[in-house]
Amino acid sequence: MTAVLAVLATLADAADAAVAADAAVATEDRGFQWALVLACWVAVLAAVALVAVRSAQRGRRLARQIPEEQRRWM
Amino acid sequence: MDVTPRPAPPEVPARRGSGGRGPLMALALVALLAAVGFLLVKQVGSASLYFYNADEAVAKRSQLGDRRFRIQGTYEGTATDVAADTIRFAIVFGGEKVVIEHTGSEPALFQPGTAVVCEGRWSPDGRVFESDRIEVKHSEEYKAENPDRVDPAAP
Amino acid sequence: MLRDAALVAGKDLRLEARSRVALNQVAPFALLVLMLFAFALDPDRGILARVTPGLYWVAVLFSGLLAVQRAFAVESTDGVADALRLSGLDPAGVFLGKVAAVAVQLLALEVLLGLGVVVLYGADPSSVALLVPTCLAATLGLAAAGSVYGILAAGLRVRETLLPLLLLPVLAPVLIAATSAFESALGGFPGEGWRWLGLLVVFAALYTGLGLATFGVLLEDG
Amino acid sequence: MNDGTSSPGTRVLGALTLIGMAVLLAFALVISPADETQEETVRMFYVHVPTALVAFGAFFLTVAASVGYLLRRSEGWDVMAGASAEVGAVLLAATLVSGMLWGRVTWGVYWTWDARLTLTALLFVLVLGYLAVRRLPLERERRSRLAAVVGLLLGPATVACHYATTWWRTLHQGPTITTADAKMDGTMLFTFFLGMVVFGLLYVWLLVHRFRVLWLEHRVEDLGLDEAIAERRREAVGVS
Repeated sequence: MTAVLAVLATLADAADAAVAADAAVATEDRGFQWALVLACWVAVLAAVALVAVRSAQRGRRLARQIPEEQRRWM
Repeated sequence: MDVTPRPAPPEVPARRGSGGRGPLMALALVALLAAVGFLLVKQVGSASLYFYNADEAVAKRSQLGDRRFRIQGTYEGTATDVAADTIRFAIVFGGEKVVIEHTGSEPALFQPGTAVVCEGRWSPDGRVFESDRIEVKHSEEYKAENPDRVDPAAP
Repeated sequence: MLRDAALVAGKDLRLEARSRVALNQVAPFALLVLMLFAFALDPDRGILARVTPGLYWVAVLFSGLLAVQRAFAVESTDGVADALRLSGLDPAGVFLGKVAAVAVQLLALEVLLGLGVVVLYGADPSSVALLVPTCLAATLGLAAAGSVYGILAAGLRVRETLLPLLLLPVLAPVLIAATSAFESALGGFPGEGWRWLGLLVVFAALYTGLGLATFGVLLEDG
Repeated sequence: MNDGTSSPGTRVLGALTLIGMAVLLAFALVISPADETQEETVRMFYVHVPTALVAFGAFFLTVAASVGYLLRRSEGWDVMAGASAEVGAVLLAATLVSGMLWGRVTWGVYWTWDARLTLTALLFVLVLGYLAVRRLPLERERRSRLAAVVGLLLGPATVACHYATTWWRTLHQGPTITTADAKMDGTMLFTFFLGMVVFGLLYVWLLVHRFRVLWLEHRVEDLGLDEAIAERRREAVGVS
């Protein structure tokens, strides 16, 4: 256990430098984060749009086969 | 087996349509709800364990042996390099501190103060936990970032 | 209802006893699955020992799927389903009978696979107190869910592909819970196993309840 | 005059949804602040959580409509159950995709087998199975009956999925928005509620359209059947 504590003491000594390094990495990562965020939104909205458009096309094709009076409720 | 048609008992209502379905449906719903409720009571707090907390992992060290499992705790202090792609750091949970030796890459959000889940096993001597996968278990709290603190070097 | 169940279960088991399809085809298939796993993972004895519970239940699941398909193929061919419906038997009784027949076959299969696992993989079945109730609860869950979906898919042209699609995700909790219970039983830390057993019991109760309530609807016109 | 599945009502709903989506995008991507620890990736929260919750709601409507069908045996309930499950499946797929990307950057992994993720995957497969049953080439009344029974099962799966983070230990974080106190910054909270409203509107809009498409499919089926019967009659008359 003492060995562990000794190791931890050394760890603590190195703290400041590492925090500075971490902050630098974090700011560099922003571009990557934005890319993922945009990819996420684009993927979701594109998928929904695709489903909506295909659904509308199918609806139009089906509606043509049905006489007007049967779908007056729409 | 005798499958010749026999007259239905008169008290049995017709099987078709909405009549006679009511009691059975109610039974189904009650069964579903009861089962879900039982599940809730049974499982709350007990857990099918995705991970052990650091203190549990220490308490069960001999029982776990060289089994692979996941361990959870808050990353404290800073990591030091002990080999080419191996780092050593400590996690804390429930008053117990566990030293992790991790080989491999770390996720982007791996920073002091975050809760992490490490996957691996106790080393043969039981002193350190040898991990080869770190997952950051971030909290469910969201705070607006303070621009002054995050980017102190900005002009 | 219970008398009807006994009638149906007796009929199915008698059919099985005479045709021996489970004995001659499903059981060899199950053992074959065990052997294939051993071939695939052979070089590392450690791996085989660690994953024994998972392999065991995957083998049970796949051969159980065959047993369910078989149990309901029997109904859909010779118009037995119509006969059952016309006979005035209680649908809940028919369901229970089906579950009982499938469960008996599954239990026989599990004993066989258990022997295979002990002999081929070197598993240690000493913690019987947890293993046996786990098997019973898991079997009841498998049989109940299998019967609900079996009658649903029976007689459809696409049943061979539809039944696994519907049944396997539903049975995933059974696989997870039974595997975990076995893991803790074989690994010598049965404490956690009992919680998983609880989950298996919940699952079995859920599907038995669902089957009792909806079998009439599913049976209505085949 | 009306050549598709839209009506004045759905056009208004659609316009509201699109405007709302634009406002939501502005709030989610520009106006709302970055998070202290997660930084910009928190912007995936506003698509991930609302789609998940709306999808769960959609499956509950499927369950309710399935019960309704089993009790009343009316076509409306059946079509409602199917339409809701279809839209819910799309939203749940969106949840999975956004969750994987979000997990990659915050947890460090795309996927892990904790209770929440496992149950979500199972729920998705269950819904696919349900939709497969709805596509069976069967006589409609029987198909609807089978679908309704399969649809009932989405209920427990959805409940378990929703409460997975509370019932089990998971890598996935627990609920942020609870009635007691929301552990969230004000603008972020508003953006989240806006997201709920917008994805809710999107769901209702798509639901109405899918309902009508499925309804039309049934009418076309009937039409085909009527024509076949009429033809058969003509043949019979011609022979005799």
